[in-house]
Amino acid sequence: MRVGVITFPGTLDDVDAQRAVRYADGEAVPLWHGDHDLKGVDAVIVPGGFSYGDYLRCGAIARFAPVMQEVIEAANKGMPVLGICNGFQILAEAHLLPGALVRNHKLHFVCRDQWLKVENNTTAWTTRYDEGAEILVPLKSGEGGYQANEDTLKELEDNNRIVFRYVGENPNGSRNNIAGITNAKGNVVGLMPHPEHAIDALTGPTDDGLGMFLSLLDSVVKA
Amino acid sequence: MARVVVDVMPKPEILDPQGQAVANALPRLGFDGITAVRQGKHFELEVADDVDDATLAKIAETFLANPVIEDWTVRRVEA
Amino acid sequence: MARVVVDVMPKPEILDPQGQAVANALPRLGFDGITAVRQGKHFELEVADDVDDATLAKIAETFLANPVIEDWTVRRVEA
Amino acid sequence: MSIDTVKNAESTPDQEQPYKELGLKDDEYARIKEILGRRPTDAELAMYSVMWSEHCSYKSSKVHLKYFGETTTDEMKSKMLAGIGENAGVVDIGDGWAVTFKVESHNHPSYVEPYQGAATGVGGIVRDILAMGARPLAVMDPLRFGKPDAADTRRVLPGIVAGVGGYGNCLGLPNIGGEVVFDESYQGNPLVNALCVGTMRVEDLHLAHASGTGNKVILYGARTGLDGIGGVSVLASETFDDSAGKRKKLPSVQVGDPFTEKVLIECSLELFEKGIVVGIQDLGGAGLSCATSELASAGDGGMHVWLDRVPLRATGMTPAEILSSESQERMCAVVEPANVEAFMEVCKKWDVIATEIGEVTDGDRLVITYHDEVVVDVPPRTVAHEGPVYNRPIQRPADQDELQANTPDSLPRPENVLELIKTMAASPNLASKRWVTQQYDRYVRGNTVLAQPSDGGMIQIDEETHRGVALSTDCNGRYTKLDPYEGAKLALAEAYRNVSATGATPVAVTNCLNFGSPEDPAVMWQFEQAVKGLADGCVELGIPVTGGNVSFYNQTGSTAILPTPVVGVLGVIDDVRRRIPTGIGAEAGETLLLLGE
Ligand SMILES: Nc1ncnc2c1ncn2[C@@H]1O[C@H](COP(=O)(O)OP(=O)(O)O)[C@@H](O)[C@H]1O
Repeated sequence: MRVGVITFPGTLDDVDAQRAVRYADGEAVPLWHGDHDLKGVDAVIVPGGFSYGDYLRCGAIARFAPVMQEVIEAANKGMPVLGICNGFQILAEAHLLPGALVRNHKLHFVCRDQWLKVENNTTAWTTRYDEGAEILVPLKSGEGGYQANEDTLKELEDNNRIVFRYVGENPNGSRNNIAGITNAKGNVVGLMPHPEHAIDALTGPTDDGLGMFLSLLDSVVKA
Repeated sequence: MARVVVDVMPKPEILDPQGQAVANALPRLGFDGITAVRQGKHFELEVADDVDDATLAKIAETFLANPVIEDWTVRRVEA
Repeated sequence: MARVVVDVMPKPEILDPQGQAVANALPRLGFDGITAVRQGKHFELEVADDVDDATLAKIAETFLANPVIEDWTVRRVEA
Repeated sequence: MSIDTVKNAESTPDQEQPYKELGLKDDEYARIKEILGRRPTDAELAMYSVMWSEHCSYKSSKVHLKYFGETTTDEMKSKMLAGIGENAGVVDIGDGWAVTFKVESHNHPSYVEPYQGAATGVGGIVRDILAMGARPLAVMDPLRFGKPDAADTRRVLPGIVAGVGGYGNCLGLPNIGGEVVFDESYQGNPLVNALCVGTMRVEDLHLAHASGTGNKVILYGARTGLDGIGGVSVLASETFDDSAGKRKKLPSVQVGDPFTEKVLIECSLELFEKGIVVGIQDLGGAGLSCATSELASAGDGGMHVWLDRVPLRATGMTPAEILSSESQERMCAVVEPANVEAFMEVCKKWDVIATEIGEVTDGDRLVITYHDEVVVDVPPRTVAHEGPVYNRPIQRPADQDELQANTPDSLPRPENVLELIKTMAASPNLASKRWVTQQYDRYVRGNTVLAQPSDGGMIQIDEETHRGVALSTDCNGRYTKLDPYEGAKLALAEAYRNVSATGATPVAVTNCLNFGSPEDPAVMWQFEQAVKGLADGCVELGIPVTGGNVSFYNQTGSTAILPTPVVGVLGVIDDVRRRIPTGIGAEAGETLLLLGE
């Protein structure tokens, strides 16, 4: 399994995402924002950080990078794509996922260990979890509040497109406690919390996040 | 050279935590009579004379604002 | 009720990383002819009629703007 | 715009200069004239005045700081690859890894503009670490505030915390610890100290010097603007004619751009990796004045700088302003001519502006020209390393005995211990610091083994061998006020204990000595005592001080802050999997042991 991990100027969690891929016995392939091809990878991770400083809006500048045009095309053809935190914001700006992420309702950056409920275990990235399972992974973001209009929210709810929900107090004002969503096909997933920081209890709160990368392995092998 | 101003505001139905924080703080600071505050972005662009209105509209819509959550206005001002 | 707009901008001599990032990105997106961009904040306030200009000036100076690094303007607009 | 050139200075020896406004004393100004054999140009005056300031020259502390060197034995030094005098100390931690760490203050700027002051404080210390050739790994932020409910604390605290987080989070440096302490004495003078730790392979250590005639001096990173030149603007009004407009006094505030710094870090690391840098220097306080004079002074030749080549952000900047600008996110490198092209290529990949601004010469002068006119011609050592040194008067305060005589014996005993515990738990200095620490990313890059709320932070350095380092910073200003000598020792002991408690072995010490005015003999006494205490404590524990920072003039009116020698201890652990997490009660039936007296 070859998984591309994109680095934009200002990307921070690319090394973590690459490590998570290796933990799942995959091969991590670094992709540069200026690349015009995806080097034959089976899936792509758009990792967290502050691409272009998160100036203007989080993800607004990164989504125009050459490599993103390739990602958009591949995603539309069904390639598994995961956006974590800033990566989720980039996928939303690129319209691969609906809605937008806005400033946390309490206006502070929040870094904490966050319980999530797995709502949908049929996406390319979540088959290893039981539906309804609760996992503990880090959340660290200043603009993680998920916003969308009523129609979009209804569409997400009705079609089981909410992948993760925050458990307990809503950390950032997200509508419907949404932590992560998927596209209609289930190959593109975006979430604000960081499963790649929870792959080893030595450096993370748990290893609960590893399941996402192992799920990918399953879906790539199956495909 | 022309000067162009683009104002970008959160859509009315979208939560605006920043504006709300301002509105809540004002009475505490002793300022009464401000019933609502919304906070957005204000851009000032120096623009070559051959950049037309359609291009400016496109820049605002595709880049400076996110139409999913924001409204925007574009206007040319005296330099 | 009156509507008041306060625009807050980084002072000219102060670095504006946000505006700079926008300016640098525009040519990459295929938009040429934008020679400079500065980014600030835009506030829209709903204000009771008995709030006078002096109060509005005070709100802008002491709260909405940071006079150490920002300039600001206050104007009443038609509702 | 008429520029004050060396030629002009020679022909107008009696022209009055605003050296006092720039903070120079009569005798210091006289010494500059003696060194140069003429009056300084505006640009030279700007350089000397910033470089001879307390902050840059350590003129009041030098005589005392020597004690650290005098007391460091060869055995203590055995693991030290670079020590006091370099940008940051470097320690050999085994397996071919070297670690560099340092703590610095950004107190006053954070009082003036809390967010940007704290943010640029983090940015500055990170560049210090980068300038050693190291990859910055983590940050910590020892903070001090006035009373929690005071209006000024409400103004500065949220901004400072957001600034530390805003900058550090965006750089991808986990925040692995720090301090939040409240005391009235810090009202109007909060302390913002920032620590950074970085790592490199031993062979990649880069020291700041410019040697090799013909080597190029390259300025790279952000453009140079009018930020932070505050004081020097008094010179501008003399050189600007009316048509250019007299420039009003500029705010001495710098705005940070963490994104540019992040790119600068990655770009620099790639340059180091390719081996195309001879010497490197970060631009911090005193900007180009500092970088050019320090590089030249530490090298074996002279240097020529073409100031008009410096990429500017503002129009009409004078040479003095360009030299003193404190614009952030800039570095200066010395590169062999054959490598310039490769250097430029790496910068281009990262979209970093890089400009050849100078050259190492075989002379012994630092010569700076501006559009072919010589505006600076000085012996660089006189600027960078041979500034004034003061042996300030020292006087143990008259009320010190009284202070010490007032012991806890005079306090009433608590009647209800449970109530007392509740009161203590709720007191701001003991309460949870989560409001602060949850604004900091402690996970980024996936090597954080321990962070808040652990006693010490721990970072894994090598994923294969699991070698890592642990760090803690501590200081109790109230102890130090009661007895600066013992108080400094206690700060050291606390940081040492906190590092030991993680399972690591302490190996080195850094410090940030925050004190009041050195012109107050009582403050100087506190300072001298604290340095002695810290140094003697280090000898007892057998670990060296590898670097540090002095911040004087922390006072409101004539009242000084509590003497606050913040001590940072670095420890090494050969396998982070054997760390000892904080906390008891993981399993029922655990035995609780109290060690010590
Ligand atoms: N400003 C800060 N930045 C980062 N971490 C902090 C800060 N202040 C406190 N901490 C962390 O919070 C934890 C608790 O701090 P504190 O209550 O001061 O503990 P202690 O009294 O045991 O030193 C420690 O891990 C400390 O490093």
